[in-house]
Amino acid sequence: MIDKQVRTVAEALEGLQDGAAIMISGFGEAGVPAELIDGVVAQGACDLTIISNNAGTGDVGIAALIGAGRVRKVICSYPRMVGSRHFEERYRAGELELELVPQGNLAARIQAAGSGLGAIFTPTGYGTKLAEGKETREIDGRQYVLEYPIQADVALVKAYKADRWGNLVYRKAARNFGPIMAMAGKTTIVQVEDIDPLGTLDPETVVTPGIFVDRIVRIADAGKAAA
Amino acid sequence: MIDKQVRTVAEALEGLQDGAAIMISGFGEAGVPAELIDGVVAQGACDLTIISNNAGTGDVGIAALIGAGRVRKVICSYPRMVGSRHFEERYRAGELELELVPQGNLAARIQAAGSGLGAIFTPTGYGTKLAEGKETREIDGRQYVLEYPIQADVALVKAYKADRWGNLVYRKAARNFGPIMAMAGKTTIVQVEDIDPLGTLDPETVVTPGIFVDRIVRIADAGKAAA
Amino acid sequence: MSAADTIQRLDKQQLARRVARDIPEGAYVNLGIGLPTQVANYLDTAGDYFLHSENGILGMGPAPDEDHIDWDLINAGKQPVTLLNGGCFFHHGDSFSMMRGGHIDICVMGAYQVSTRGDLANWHTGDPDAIPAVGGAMDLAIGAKQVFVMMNLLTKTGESKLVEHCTYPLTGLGCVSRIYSELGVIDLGPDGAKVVEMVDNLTLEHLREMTGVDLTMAQ
Amino acid sequence: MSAADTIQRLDKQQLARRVARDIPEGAYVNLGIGLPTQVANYLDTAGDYFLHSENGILGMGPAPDEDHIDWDLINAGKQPVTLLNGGCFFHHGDSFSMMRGGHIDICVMGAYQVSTRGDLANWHTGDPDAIPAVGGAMDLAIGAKQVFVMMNLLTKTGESKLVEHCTYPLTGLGCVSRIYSELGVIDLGPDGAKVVEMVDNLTLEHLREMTGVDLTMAQ
Repeated sequence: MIDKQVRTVAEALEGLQDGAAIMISGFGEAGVPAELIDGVVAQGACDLTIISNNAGTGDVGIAALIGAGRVRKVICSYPRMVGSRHFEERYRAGELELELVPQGNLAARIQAAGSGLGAIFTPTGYGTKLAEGKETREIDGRQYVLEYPIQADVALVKAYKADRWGNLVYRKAARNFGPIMAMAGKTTIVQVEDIDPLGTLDPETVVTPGIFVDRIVRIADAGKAAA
Repeated sequence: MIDKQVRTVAEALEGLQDGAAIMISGFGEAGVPAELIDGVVAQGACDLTIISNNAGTGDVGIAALIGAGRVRKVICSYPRMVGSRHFEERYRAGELELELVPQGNLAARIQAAGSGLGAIFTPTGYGTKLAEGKETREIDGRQYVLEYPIQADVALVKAYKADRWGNLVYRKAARNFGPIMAMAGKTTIVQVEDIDPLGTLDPETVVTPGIFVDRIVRIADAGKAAA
Repeated sequence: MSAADTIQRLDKQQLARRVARDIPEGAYVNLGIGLPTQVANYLDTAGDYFLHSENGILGMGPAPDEDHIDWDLINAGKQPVTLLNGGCFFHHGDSFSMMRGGHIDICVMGAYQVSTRGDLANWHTGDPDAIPAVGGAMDLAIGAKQVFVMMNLLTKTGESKLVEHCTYPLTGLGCVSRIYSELGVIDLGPDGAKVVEMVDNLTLEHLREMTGVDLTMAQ
Repeated sequence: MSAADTIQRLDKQQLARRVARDIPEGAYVNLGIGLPTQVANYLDTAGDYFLHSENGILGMGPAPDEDHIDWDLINAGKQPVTLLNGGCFFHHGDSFSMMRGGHIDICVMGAYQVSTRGDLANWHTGDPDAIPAVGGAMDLAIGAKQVFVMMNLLTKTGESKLVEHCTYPLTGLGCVSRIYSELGVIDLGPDGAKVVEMVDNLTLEHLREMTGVDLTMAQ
């Protein structure tokens, strides 16, 4: 019997190594796998590359990882936010590399990784600083920039419900980067609010098929997983 | 009030022109918009390019269009099937151009069109006859072929249910090419079994958002639309 | 009293109302963060409008009352919103495919500068000390069928934000089709800037003078 | 009685059973049209196996009885199938992303020819009169983590389908990791063909002779 559920966040993160590239879902607070990120903070891996839309705020989550000097590079579209103090300090100190990617190119590059494409010609960013030094090409009268896939060793995703095969459904706009990051992680680790019996998720409405999911940990709505 | 429903197949196909590129969903019998294709047969447009997984069998649907000499070119992955007599005759007579595309590249090129990419590097087909003359590139130690988007003037799609805004859900493996073709058609025309009141399709489970759909026609399960 | 004193500049709410007037029923629209979001308040609620939010929502409704805030249902500005009947959710890949693929009819954005040919600068002031952040600006700029910029033509110190060539870092090339401003509506394109309408008591000559760019009246 | 007479060739069902033995529980597997489909009959039903069908199904179950045929629920060979509890549906784009993106563990296919380095020819006989048709063969060949070819090593007229260089049009380069045949199991790769196991009463020398290719025993 295949059961992708693990009992604890620590178990879910087993094998996470120094130097890993980690994708983290979420937009605003919606869809952020907060407990999994806390788990990374506790786990200790350093020299990390973080791929996420933002670079964290306050003293928690991605910001805590950055503040602790555990992050070497951030690939994101919008690092500058109210409260992104830790990012700003490390970035200004030259201790943190930033690859700034337009949000749609970030999504498309993550999708390219998940779907095995070698590169894509995207129109976004053409003629701007963010395309400087990149290969460009006119195709059918329009200008495009060549962009490469963004892969991750580990994708951390928050979903709403799962079953033991790893099928996932999401909740409202908390879906955001979850489904595409789940496809791009070599190991995809998902925190969910509930794990339902196999066969109770409607097969028509599964958003992420279990094939993209390696481990699931249940984090009850308000609480934390067993330590 | 926006209501994308039209009453008849003829109305749904209004404006279809000679020389049009038409995408047609379906794999096997599942998800084939049979009544819409019948409508194209009746409508009379010729010099068509048909983009579909197959090239029709028997004397109906795509095969009927081909048999009537209305098709100039077929872009598909698998034209040779039991009963694909019309395709074979026209093809052997040199009256029909065939662009044979591996099924996954067909899907990816349709997706590229729908999502505004200029071209993609795909590994499928590298080193084979189907990549002859095409640009190739080694990326990160793997060989890729450059493939271009496949756009359509009109996408004909079969879905299960819609609402008046064009949101769609599908049924089982009849989903196949529907959602990606809906995104790639300049005009996307959908036949459905039912049109439900706005707000009754679960917003979490809509597969094709209405933005990709222009016209909907209801074809009752066993019957035909009003002529 | 100088001519300038009598110019009937639009305030922000009047500007939002003016933009809303040009959004036809049935349009798929992305309203940028900040002032453009206000346009939603002036869309005719008797009609169907389709508001897109790049974080995966189509059919966004107004802000909820306090008792119905759901932090899983936020717009791109991270404010709580609601979903209309007929709205739906999708992932970031599909959401940006909608944009990049040309499925969004109108995008309304703010700007630091816009050139007469429609080049847009709205993501970076060029300050070398600034932390760069782009979000979805570049994707929105080049994806929508029409990009409307909503901004004051003149800064508080009187400098024109409509320019011959942008000096701020670009967001996209030749992507803005129209500016809605406190002083009027201006179409942009390969042939330069054409004034579609001006507020009361403003002359083309005066507008040219204030902006310092070559302006003609649209036919 | 010659040695050849005593060779215990596997028949099709034995071959399907042999392939099934090498598919571990939990594997995501695509079984090609035709003989490979039979492998499903020999998977241990006490375990969880994930059968993928490129037309948008994961978690395919066995054929339905006649009363439960649903023509919206067919496999890539267009035969009616069922869906297991925990199975799901998705569109063709996602389905081929699963393959191309390396998410499928094992793909089992037939072949016209396979080279000792793992080149595959299984979509076209090379007959210039044939109507070409490729379907998903090229995508399956290069996408799965492991590609198993299931075929008789020898044609009815005794020609080897394992060759130094394919003469039929290629489906993919260096993509086949292993052949399961009536005569044994052979690993392929950059170092050539290595025999993993042979049926009873077959010798390496005899197998070399029959295939005409350089074969060594796997370590």
